[in-house]
Amino acid sequence: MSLILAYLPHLLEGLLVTLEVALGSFAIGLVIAIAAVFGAEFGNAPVRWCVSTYVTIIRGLPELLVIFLVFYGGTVLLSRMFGAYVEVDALTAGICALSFVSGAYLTEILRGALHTIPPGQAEAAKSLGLGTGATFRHVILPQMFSYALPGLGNQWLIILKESALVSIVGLEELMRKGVVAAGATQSPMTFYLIVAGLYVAITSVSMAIFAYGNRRLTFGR
Amino acid sequence: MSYEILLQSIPIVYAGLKLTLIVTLAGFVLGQALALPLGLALTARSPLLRWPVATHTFLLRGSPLLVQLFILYYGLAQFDAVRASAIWPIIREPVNCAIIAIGLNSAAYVAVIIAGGLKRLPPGQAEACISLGLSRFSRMRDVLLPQVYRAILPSIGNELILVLKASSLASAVTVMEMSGAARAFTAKTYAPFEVFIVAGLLYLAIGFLFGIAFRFVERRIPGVAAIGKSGRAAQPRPQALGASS
Amino acid sequence: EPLRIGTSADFPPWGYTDTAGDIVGFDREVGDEICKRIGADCAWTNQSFDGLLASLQVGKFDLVISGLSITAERAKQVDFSKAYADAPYHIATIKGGALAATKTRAELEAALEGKAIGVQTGSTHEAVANTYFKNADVRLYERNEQIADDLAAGRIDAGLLEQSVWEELMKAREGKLELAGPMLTSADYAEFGNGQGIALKQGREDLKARVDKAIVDMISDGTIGKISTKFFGYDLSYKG
Amino acid sequence: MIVAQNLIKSYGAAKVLHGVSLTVAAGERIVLCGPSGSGKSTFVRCLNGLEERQGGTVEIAGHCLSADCANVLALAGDVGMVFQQFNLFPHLTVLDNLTLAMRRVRRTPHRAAEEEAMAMLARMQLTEKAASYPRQLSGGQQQRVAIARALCMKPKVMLFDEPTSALDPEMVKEVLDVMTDLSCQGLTMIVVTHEMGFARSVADRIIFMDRGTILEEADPETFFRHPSHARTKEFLRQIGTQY
Amino acid sequence: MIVAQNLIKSYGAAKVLHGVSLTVAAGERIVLCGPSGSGKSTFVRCLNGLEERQGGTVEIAGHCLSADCANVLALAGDVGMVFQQFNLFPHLTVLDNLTLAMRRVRRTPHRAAEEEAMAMLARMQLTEKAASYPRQLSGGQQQRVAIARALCMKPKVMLFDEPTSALDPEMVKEVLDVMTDLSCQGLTMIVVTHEMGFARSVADRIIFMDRGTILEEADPETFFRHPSHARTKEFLRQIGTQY
Ligand SMILES: Nc1ncnc2c1ncn2[C@@H]1O[C@H](COP(=O)(O)OP(=O)(O)OP(=O)(O)O)[C@@H](O)[C@H]1O
Ligand SMILES: Nc1ncnc2c1ncn2[C@@H]1O[C@H](COP(=O)(O)OP(=O)(O)OP(=O)(O)O)[C@@H](O)[C@H]1O
Ligand SMILES: [Mg+2]
Ligand SMILES: [Mg+2]
Repeated sequence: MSLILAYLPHLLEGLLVTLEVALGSFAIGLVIAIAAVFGAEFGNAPVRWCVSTYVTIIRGLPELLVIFLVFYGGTVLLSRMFGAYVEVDALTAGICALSFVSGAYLTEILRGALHTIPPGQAEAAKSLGLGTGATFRHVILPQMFSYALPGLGNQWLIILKESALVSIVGLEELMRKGVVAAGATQSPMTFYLIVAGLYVAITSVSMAIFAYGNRRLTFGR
Repeated sequence: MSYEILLQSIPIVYAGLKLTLIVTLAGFVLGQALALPLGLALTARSPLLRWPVATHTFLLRGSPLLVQLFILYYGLAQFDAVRASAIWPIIREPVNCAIIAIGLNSAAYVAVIIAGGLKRLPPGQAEACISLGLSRFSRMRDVLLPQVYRAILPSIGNELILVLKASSLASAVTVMEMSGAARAFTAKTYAPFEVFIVAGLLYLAIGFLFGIAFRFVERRIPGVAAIGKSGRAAQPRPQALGASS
Repeated sequence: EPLRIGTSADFPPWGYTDTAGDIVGFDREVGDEICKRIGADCAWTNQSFDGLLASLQVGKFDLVISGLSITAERAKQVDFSKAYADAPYHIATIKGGALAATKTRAELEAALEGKAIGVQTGSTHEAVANTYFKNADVRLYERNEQIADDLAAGRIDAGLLEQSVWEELMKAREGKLELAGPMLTSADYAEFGNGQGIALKQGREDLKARVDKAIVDMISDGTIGKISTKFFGYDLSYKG
Repeated sequence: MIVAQNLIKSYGAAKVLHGVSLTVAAGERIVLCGPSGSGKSTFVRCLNGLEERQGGTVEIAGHCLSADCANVLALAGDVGMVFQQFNLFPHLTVLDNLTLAMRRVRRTPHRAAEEEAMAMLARMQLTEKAASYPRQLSGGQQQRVAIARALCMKPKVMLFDEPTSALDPEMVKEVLDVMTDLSCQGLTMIVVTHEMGFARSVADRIIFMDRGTILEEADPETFFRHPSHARTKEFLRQIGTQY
Repeated sequence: MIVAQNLIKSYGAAKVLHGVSLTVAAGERIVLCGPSGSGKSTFVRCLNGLEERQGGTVEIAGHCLSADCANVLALAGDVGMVFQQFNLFPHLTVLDNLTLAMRRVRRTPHRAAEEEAMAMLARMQLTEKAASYPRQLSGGQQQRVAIARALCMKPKVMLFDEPTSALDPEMVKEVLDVMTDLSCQGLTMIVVTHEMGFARSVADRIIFMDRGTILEEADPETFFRHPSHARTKEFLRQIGTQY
């Protein structure tokens, strides 16, 4: 029992890493997604093709494979380009790989939200003389996020759980800490249950935050 | 990257294909079967029915599938009572555990989708049923559920792909499906890239076939364009933001 | 420029983490001693096994020390140092089971025919089990305690693991398991490989030469034997 | 045929019906009008058990409706309802929309139900739309199907809640024609509508509601010529003669 | 102020406008009517560059619109448009709805824009709704905000596409009142509407469209008394005098 308690601080460290990875890749994924949505809706044919290929392939592969190929494939490419091994620390690497994955899913969510905005909104903006940029920034984007919020909340929970996979690039996040502690103490079930409990705890907190955001973003509904 | 290893890894991955398909399809079917009653319970009026199911779906959606799989497979087996019970012959087999864990997890997700679909149906549909005197059962079976299923068909198609990807976790309980076979191959040969690329392509191909199958089904089902649209069909207009600027 | 070493520290007593979170174990002490002898600073990284070799190949690590068994097939992808350890293996089974009575290799092989045997992914045991135990249902586990648990639960009939690992596992399971047949080594089954070595990216001859020399020295002066006794209770330094 | 007494309905703190009473004889045709939010829909929905109420009694087509509407299914189609949004079943063809309740509630055999439904469609001049899906029809056609669907159950009372207000101006006429037709056949009807021309020519009685009470109740002649309340006059001015 | 010549518009194979020409002088008030699907909306949307066209020229408020509408932003609010569905920006308050384009397009300073907008709201009797979100307003109020939003840009021409048809009967009046008010101030207007009372009292000219062409064009007196086409007569009968 005391041995189990001794490993709890490690789990909490792992929890922090999990949060860092999940938050980081959610944020970067969102940036990728906004750019991709813009490309998919306003870009020329090659850009649209690139976006749709990116989304299709990433969404069709098990995440572990994607992270593996993105990170190690990416490192090989980078190393070839610079002629020497390019050191990427594990946290950056994990966040990059997972951003790339979550970017694909977020693109689809944002695109779906974009399409629920009635076309009349853009037409009204146009008839007032607003340009494409101003229309996107002031009319489309805020509404897109308000529509997308439930989807974004879901995706956040998914990324939270998927961050467990980045242990393959050398990050000691919650799941990996749990496995290591299970190995060291010979009591796997205890640790798996604690790990599950911790995930559920973050899930509950984030759901509450999203519900709050949802209430704030309703514009007088 | 070596072509020799690439060729070598094709039969390895292919050997896992059958297990991948079994786990995926069985898990999917189990998930769908359980999702309907769970989804109905989620929209039930009685809190006695609603709360336990809401908690169940919350826990299953809130923790990683891998942990759930471990708890089902290794956790339950630690209890003598479980090993003496009637379910032991079932969960004794790793494949069954993988299918059950994935099915339960998928059911939780789909149940929430079904409940959402039911809530998004225009209330007028249920009211029309009441005013025609249709029983609760007939209302669900003949009117509400067909519309919900038609509306969530794309989500169900999505779910099949998600289950396909989730099946890659089955190797954690010794079920050597494609990705497990790929990892074992890597461990044996220390050549990580080739076999993962082969596995990736196979996953893409299967997902692509599933996608085609679902779009085929979708086109075969008539009626409902989008939930909540009654009256005159909305006039299609060009893209949300015109390409003119 | 420190030497970067990767290991998967979830594998006592080869590598695990102590309550302070530091990587400890047999591999760690062997690796540290090598570093000292070749005059290098070492930076250790704990990473899941699935990513170790890819990391080595893309250049993230200079060395991987994680109880890796040396085989000809693997040597096509990475270079191995000279072996530093040669771990003995053992079959275990449920206490009082039919297998428990077997004494010799031949008896063991006959008894295992068609049985369900658990081995670890990433080990060489799969090849051994497939080659010598006819029609056996060989199942791959990621972790050794999972094999012990399934053995105790009755899902499998036998497990093949390192001798040292069994002792811990059997203690934790309160006498539900016992060892079967003789201790097995690479002398019994060549598929076990030629002991455990350190993996390097191919072509790093210079580093390999320095590491090799350190290993040979450490075996001959008994350092490895001493570390081994500390962690395993017996000497498993490579003598081949 | 309908006896509603002292209906009270509130949403949380907001009281929507303040004790509304109404008696309708068999064969009577009532038009209900009033400003938006005055509680017309709520009243009609209380009558056929779509809305629970906080007080009052409802007896309709021979059934006593409990306040929590638990026994609403006992009406079993005796009270037909036509909604503003049609509420056709979008996944069923027109014919299936009509036969579903006949088969499931009345237990009419499949064949007989279809024959009856086809007869009803013929009456509505929709024979060639039998195999179409609702969204393939114009709004006016959809509303006629909705009326047909309710009529197939041979209701004793028909309730209409603004059946034409979701329609294009040109389609309004085809639906009003059908309703006029029904009124000539002696069906008991309550119609919520702003179509004053229809009210004038069809209604036996016009009822004006405002803020959850019945303000005025009169035959069309009196109602349009000599409305007694100022609010009614104001309403008629805004509705009838906008310019 | 508006010169449209020989406008041709098709969606794929379906031709929607078959060469429509119209000239509108400054200050003229035009009412456009016709059956559903006759191309009224499409025509109006071609005029302010929301819809590309396949042929014909459009000159409006001093701008020549190219056929692919590439230069639509040059109109920069000179042509105001009021839509049937209001199309207010739901995430902005009423005040921000009004000031957004003033600030971004006209580059009016924040303060000045708000003052102007408040003056406009006062004119529309919406002062106390400045901080509300569109969803918190009634339909009639929303439409008045939409009109105010367009007027804030000081347009030379206002286009209205069925501005009252999504409204409840009683709210129609408040919007029609505002529009009548505007027409008295000499603004050039094209109004698509079925409100014949409004047309009669406000329009300088009434234009009747059917199947993508202008069928009839006359002053209100002539239009209502002596329509020349049978189709117009039929339309007037169905719209005006349903009972
Ligand atoms: N679900 C609800 N929750 C709260 N208030 C409601 C609800 N439904 C209706 N109301 C309120 O009850 C009042 C009466 O509504 P009702 O729909 O019966 O009016 P109505 O006379 O039918 O109006 P309309 O002509 O617009 O259809 C309104 O003030 C409305 O805001
Ligand atoms: N995006 C589109 N694609 C194809 N056809 C269209 C599209 N938009 C409109 N149409 C067709 O163009 C024709 C004219 O439509 P329009 O909306 O201009 O008619 P309208 O006179 O405004 O009718 P309403 O009174 O119903 O608004 C109709 O037949 C319509 O079906
Ligand atoms: Mg109503
Ligand atoms: Mg139109």
